[in-house]
Amino acid sequence: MTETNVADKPKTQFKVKDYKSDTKPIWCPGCGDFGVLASLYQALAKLNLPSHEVAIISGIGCSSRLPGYVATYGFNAVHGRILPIATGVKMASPEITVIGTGGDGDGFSIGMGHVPHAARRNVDMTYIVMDNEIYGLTKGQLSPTAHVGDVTKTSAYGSIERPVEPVDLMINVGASFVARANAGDPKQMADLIVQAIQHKGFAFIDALSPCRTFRGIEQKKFINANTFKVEDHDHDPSDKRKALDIADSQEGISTGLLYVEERPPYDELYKDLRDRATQKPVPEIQDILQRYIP
Amino acid sequence: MTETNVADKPKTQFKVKDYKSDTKPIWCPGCGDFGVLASLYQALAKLNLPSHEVAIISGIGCSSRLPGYVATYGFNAVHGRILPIATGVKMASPEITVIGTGGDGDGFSIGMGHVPHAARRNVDMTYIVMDNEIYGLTKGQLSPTAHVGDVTKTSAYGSIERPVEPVDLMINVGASFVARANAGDPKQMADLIVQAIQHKGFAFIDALSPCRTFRGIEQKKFINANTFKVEDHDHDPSDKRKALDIADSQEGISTGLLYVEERPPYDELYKDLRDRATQKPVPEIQDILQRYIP
Amino acid sequence: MERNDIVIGMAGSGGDGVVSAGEILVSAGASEGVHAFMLKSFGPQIRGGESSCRVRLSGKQIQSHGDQVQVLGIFSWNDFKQFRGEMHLNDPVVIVMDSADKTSKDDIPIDEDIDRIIYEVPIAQLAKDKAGTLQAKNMVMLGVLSELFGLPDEGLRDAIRKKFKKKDQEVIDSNLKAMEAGATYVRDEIDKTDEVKFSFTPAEPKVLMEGNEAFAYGALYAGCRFSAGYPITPSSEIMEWMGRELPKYDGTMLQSEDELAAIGMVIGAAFAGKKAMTATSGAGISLMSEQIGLASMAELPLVIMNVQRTGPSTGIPTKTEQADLQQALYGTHGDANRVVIAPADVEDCFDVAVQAFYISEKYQIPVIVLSDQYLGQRKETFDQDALFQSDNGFMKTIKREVPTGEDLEDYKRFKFTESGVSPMAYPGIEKGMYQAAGLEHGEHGLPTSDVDMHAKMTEKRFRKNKVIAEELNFVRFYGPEDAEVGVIGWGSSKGAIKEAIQRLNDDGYPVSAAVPQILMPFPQEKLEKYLEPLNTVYVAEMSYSGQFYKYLKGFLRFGDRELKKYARSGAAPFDVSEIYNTVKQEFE
Amino acid sequence: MERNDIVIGMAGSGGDGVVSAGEILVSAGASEGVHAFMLKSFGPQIRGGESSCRVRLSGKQIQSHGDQVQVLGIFSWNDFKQFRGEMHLNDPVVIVMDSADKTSKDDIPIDEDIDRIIYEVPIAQLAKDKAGTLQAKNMVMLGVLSELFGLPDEGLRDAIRKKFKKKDQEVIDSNLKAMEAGATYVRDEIDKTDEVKFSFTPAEPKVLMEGNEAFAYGALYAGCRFSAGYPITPSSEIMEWMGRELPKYDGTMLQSEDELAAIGMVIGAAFAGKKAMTATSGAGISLMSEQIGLASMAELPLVIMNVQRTGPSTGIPTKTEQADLQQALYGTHGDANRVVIAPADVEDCFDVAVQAFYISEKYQIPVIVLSDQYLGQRKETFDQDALFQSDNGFMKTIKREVPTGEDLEDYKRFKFTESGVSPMAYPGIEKGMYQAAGLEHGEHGLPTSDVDMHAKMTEKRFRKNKVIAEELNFVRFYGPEDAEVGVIGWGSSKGAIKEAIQRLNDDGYPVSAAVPQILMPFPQEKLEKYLEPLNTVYVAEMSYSGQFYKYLKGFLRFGDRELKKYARSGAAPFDVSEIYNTVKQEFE
Ligand SMILES: Cc1ncc(C[n+]2csc(CCOP(=O)(O)OP(=O)(O)O)c2C)c(N)n1
Ligand SMILES: Cc1ncc(C[n+]2csc(CCOP(=O)(O)OP(=O)(O)O)c2C)c(N)n1
Ligand code: SF4
Ligand code: SF4
Ligand SMILES: [Mg+2]
Ligand SMILES: [Mg+2]
Repeated sequence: MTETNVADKPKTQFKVKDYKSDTKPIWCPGCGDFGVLASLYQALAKLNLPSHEVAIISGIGCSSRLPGYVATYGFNAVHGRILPIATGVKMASPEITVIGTGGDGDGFSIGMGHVPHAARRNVDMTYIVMDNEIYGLTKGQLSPTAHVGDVTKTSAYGSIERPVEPVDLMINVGASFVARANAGDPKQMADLIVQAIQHKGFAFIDALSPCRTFRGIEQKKFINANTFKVEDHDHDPSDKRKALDIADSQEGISTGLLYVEERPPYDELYKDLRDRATQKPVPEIQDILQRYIP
Repeated sequence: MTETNVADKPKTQFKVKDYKSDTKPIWCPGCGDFGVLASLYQALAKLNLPSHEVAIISGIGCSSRLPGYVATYGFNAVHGRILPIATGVKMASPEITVIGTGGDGDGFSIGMGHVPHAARRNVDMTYIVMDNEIYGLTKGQLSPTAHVGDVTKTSAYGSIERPVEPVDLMINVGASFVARANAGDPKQMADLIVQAIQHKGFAFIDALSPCRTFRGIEQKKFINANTFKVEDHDHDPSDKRKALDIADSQEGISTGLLYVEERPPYDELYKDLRDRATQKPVPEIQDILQRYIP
Repeated sequence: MERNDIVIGMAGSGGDGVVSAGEILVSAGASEGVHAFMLKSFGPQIRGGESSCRVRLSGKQIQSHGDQVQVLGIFSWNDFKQFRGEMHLNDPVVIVMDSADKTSKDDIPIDEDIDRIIYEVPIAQLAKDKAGTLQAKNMVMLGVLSELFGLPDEGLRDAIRKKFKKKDQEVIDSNLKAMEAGATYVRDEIDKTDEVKFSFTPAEPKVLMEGNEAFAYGALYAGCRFSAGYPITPSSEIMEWMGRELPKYDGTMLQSEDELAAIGMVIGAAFAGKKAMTATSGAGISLMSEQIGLASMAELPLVIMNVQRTGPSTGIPTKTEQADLQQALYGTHGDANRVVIAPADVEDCFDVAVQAFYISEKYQIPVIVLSDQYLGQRKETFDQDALFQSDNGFMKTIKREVPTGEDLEDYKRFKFTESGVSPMAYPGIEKGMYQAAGLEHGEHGLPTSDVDMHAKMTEKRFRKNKVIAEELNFVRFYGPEDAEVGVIGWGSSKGAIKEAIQRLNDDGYPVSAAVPQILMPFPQEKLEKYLEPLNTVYVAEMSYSGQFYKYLKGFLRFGDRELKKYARSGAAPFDVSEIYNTVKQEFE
Repeated sequence: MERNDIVIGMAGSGGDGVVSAGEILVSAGASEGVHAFMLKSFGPQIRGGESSCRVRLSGKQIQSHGDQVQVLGIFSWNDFKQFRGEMHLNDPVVIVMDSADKTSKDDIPIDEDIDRIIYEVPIAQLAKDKAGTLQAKNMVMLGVLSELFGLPDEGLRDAIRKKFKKKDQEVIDSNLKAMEAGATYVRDEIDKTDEVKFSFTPAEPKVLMEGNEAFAYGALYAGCRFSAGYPITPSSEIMEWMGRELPKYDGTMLQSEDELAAIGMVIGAAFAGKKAMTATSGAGISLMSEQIGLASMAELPLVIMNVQRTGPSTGIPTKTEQADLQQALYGTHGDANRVVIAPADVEDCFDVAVQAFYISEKYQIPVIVLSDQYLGQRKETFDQDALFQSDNGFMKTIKREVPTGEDLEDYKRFKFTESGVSPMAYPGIEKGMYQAAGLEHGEHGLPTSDVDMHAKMTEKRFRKNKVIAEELNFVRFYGPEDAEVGVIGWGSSKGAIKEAIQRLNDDGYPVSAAVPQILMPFPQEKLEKYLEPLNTVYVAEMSYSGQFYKYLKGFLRFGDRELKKYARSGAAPFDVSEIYNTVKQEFE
């Protein structure tokens, strides 16, 4: 950000309301996404990030409407392309805090092709997937995180597909921060978002965000009844094997910070690359022409 | 296959030459893909599969030229779409033996979005990736399996990206048969292809297939010097954790059958689904109209 | 004034059951043999937000949602606001509103110039009192409307019974009671001052369908047994229908991970010998464009349905437009031949499905079907015997030609033939082995980079167009043969155009219209003949940039006659009067 | 016969170093101030297969690879076969061949009708004897050609020295020796019976570049600091160039996982305020089409280079064609506005890059640049001072307009303005926060499904075209103003068209040509004015279906004049004589 003078100003203390846009969410009453939104406001306020230095990138889905409700820069883009677009923003302007928010379909069905790449590159961003195990916006079709047997509009006779496990996947493909949180527990969620944003590298949060309309109240109840916090289990998030174990725990759905690894993010690696590129003297752009005169 | 009478014929014993097409490979002298092709001929002959009951689907790349050299049905499709096309063939005609063959770029860069889905669905096919850690056909750009520091046409200052680990990835996303083999060891390769084809479900083979032209003779030497066979290590391929351990072994590159799991393939699950759908009496197609007359 | 054609609009919030009421109304009409038509529209809210519907009932054949709304049923004026832009009101308009809405007369959000006759009814109150639940508000409304305007009340009661047939008798009864309460209220309390009165003669029940259902049904009928898709509004109903029905008929519907995979799976199935299809919209069709080129190059038969929505990009997913035409005609790199065909009404969606599979199988070419939200998600009636006999008498189903004994001696998958079509083998056929490819290839299918072979193969692939155009060139014509002014439109605009022409002819204007069903290859001869008597031609379409207009100009010889563009962006379908007024200007 | 224009073809297998020889030849020409041009072509083999090159050297400005090959350097007739279709030979043709090739005179694979003068030289033998390695065969060939036809031999020696400058002196010496051996052989053993003799006047060295390099360089010059791409022939050189250069100038080149990600990253960077681009071809551009629509809807400035190859689908990746025009104009769903601009020669690739960034930044619109393999991968010379002053005097670079104090009080990202352009903020600018979207939106950027707003926003997005067309409407015109017959072409066909017109004019035919640089918005006025004197107009293009022809017919008023199509599939670029002969027919 050479054009704007971001850093020079004295910081004011921002409040939750400073991050609220004037737009009213279109979500159904009882939707888990409200919880995620509330937590995000909290986290931004806690980190005291100036709104104009934050960009939230989303795809398409109920969940992907989120950027419209936050008074930062936002980009409600197309279905499945959160990660490339976010990578573009971050690599173009490393000073900006980049957050991706979207659904399970957006991220793990149509967007799957980008997941391992953003993760292994360790793009410095926070990626929050509001996982409701259904396609909300299109009104109730099978999602990649839905379970075998689930009857939806496109699985009239029950799903026959083993679900994607977001947390396992992310740990395996190289995300350097992996957490899971219950949208119904705003404190935990906000804490994790804070940590994720502070983390230098690709931070993923699997936000268990029930869909009241197409999964009924049962989904929410199930989540509340079956989640436990890894903090209570003395979990060491720097141990990958343990992270995978607790991710798949038979005792229930683990929440909290499951895995974290310190590793230089993509933009820093790219800075080093530029240093290597400029070790030899760099000609004026106009003089590159000389190379083509034999 | 209701239209053709595949099964009724007395079987003849096919030989390697029965699987060779008249086309001469365009590969460079010394290319590892020759080894994979030779092993595939061997495997088909060993399994005595009638050529017209085999379909080989490929993408785009040096390696993806393979179907043209085999006298079965072949489809040299577009870059990155082996898995959806193969899924379509298999689900349309479960009697056909479906094999996918392509490169590391085809499979794990542009084709990545399909990998976890074909794997978790357990599509009954064999997928052989000729992994040379480079883009051969386009003449030497960075591949997703290349290593940090690798200098290629598109990484002039050395790659800064942690590579995709094909075997790890496949085990994690749900492939039910995962093997690695050295293209320079045609016996091992042929054996594994035989097992992969026999396996009911999604079988993946990471074929270490050096690119003489853009990786030099060193790559081949490195592979030959650093691979070991899991058979020699008393490996139990049904144990997922052990499979992951040996996949990442510090002692070198493990080859052989690393992981296998028995699980019904997609087409069989779909047959069950059809049974469920036809539990109630099914009307003549013309009579569906009645449903729309109030 | 008795009339046998009525348009009723309703608006409320999700809980008001506006759309259910509309559905019951068209279902009632259909069951009494009345022609019925229904459009629904929603606000941005996922659930529980504003919703509206427009229902048209008519004693005569209808072609569109009609025109101005004559009767408006309002639960809440605030909710109505959202739909103001799309609901054009008749002057005068008759309004039935819940007296619970306290909006002052002056603040009613309708055009000041429009006269209004308002009946206030305590709808919520009646629902609570008589049915014990506010959920029955829509039933009260139906009772009021039925009694006030002479709607098919026996049909209504039937429709209500059917709607709740899986519920307890209690539920049925309380809904019927609510409806009755509405009717009673009218009889007892209302002094009818308007002149709207619907009259109809009961007849054999009609079929009531949505375009998406008709298309899916047509595909099944045509022999399609493989479908893959990825959900997208407003096409998802097709894959949902397929997912329920195909498995019953030994078929397969797969939900793929994205549209790249959907078209890939369909390509695989087509290569494997199955009649295969996918349905999508908007972003989905753009994502498929690479592989549409592959199907074109590999000469694979497959059908791609695009239920167009308002674009570009995500646009307005729930609304209609006709701006994907160029994408359908040209939306991939290279000279990639394909067929484009557009249904014109709900019943036609069935016909076109059958034809699309016929063309694709016979000519081994991808066929793109261009429907739209207006066609795919509306409910429309047609006669029971209309479905299996298409407008143009075309209802053939075939399966592709496979190579025979002799062909198989030295099988050339892409053999040069006069028609451009070469017999096609698939896995399982002995001696039929070949390599399909997206690469340019010779007759055997092997890759080539030879300049001359590329020229010959390109010519082969395009040669099919001539033969297709001879066999399929259906155009709908309306109006007199010696008309002076003509209108050319396509797809779902047919309804408004046809009705406008009828109205113009009734009013004595010598106007005609042509609506081609197949757009590529274009029925050029027929259209050029059609142009002959005309002085002025309008091209009418819901595309701001005039995609159809530009397309026609590319090859139709318009000569000296004046060519005019009636092209506007979509989101709302054409009203009859829009076309009527535009064309009428010619005579002023 | 002395001539200052010579076309030399060479063919052999990979090991023969045919392409290196060609490169040395053009480099030698350029260094002596001769105009030079080189095309290369390969067989299907990844490495070591057949290869060929065509080199043209000329004392006067040249515009194309020329026409028939006058001199053929053959290492192996068998390898030559592959290129027969694309190498059109002069009659008579002068052949220098390795006497080691024992093909009998009767079996030489060239057209019987063509007279030939053959010099057999023991090329392999000389290389082995004099340089000690068969690898020097190409140097022997260069020596032979140089001596026989009077090529710039000092330049050749220089070029050889440069080529091997990183190797040992020994290598340089042995190559020079091999060249000398070829020349000596000619002097000692050959009795020159042909009349081909190249004559030139040494001048200031020229710049020698490929189109892909020129474009990448132009983008850097224009201020582009972000580029993402996925390798694809024949565009990869652009991302490779960017990957080497951008990091030196504080820029970023990312290799993405696929083209969906490439355009996504570029969209992200553009949203973040950077000048950003991607380059692709064939399948890649089709995969990008969805997000090109997003850029159009969100009014994002970005540049997309499509180096066209032979299609459809994978087609022939290493060859040229002009059949992605419609894809560029229309290849996404919905009415998605964009700009399309096509460079006409290597130097123009630089200019067009600068203009593309200018337009995209100023008008906040995706700009598609249509180059092709013929342009992108050929080597061509131009004067040293030509690069930074474009043909149309346009070499401005700007950065997008950002909102100022007042705008930011209630910042409306998509504010309605006269030009359609609204000041654009990006992350980091205080108070500039807004939401970009692919959804239809209001002035603030918030989603809407309002029919009227959609109409207004569509109109806004298209309004830009008028302003763009006023500012940028460059057309290259050739030939006399009162010509009777005209030719309209675009992009890389310029060279052959221009030379054909010159030749026709020289021969007394009143013919002219127009080659528009910007294709959308189209310089309509200029073209209509151009048409005025013409009786007959040819539209010349390398697209079987005549994409440009159809496009022009869509809006140009051709009136009564005869409109003819010279449209053929690609893979080989136009020869000058092809255009010449076609147009000449008009006068017969
Ligand atoms: C390319 C493309 N395909 C399909 C769609 C339609 N679509 C919109 S949202 C969505 C999925 C919604 O599910 P999810 O991502 O889980 O988000 P949720 O609504 O559940 O929050 C789909 C398929 C689209 N917009 N673009
Ligand atoms: C959509 C698309 N993008 C890019 C290409 C260009 N391309 C052809 S092959 C290839 C990669 C080759 O690498 P890999 O898959 O590893 O195969 P290899 O040649 O190494 O066997 C690329 C990028 C293409 N054909 N299609
Ligand atoms: S449909 Fe489900 S996910 Fe969407 S807003 Fe409603 S409750 Fe939330
Ligand atoms: S370039 Fe590499 S991968 Fe391709 S054929 Fe040659 S050696 Fe094999
Ligand atoms: Mg979801
Ligand atoms: Mg590779």
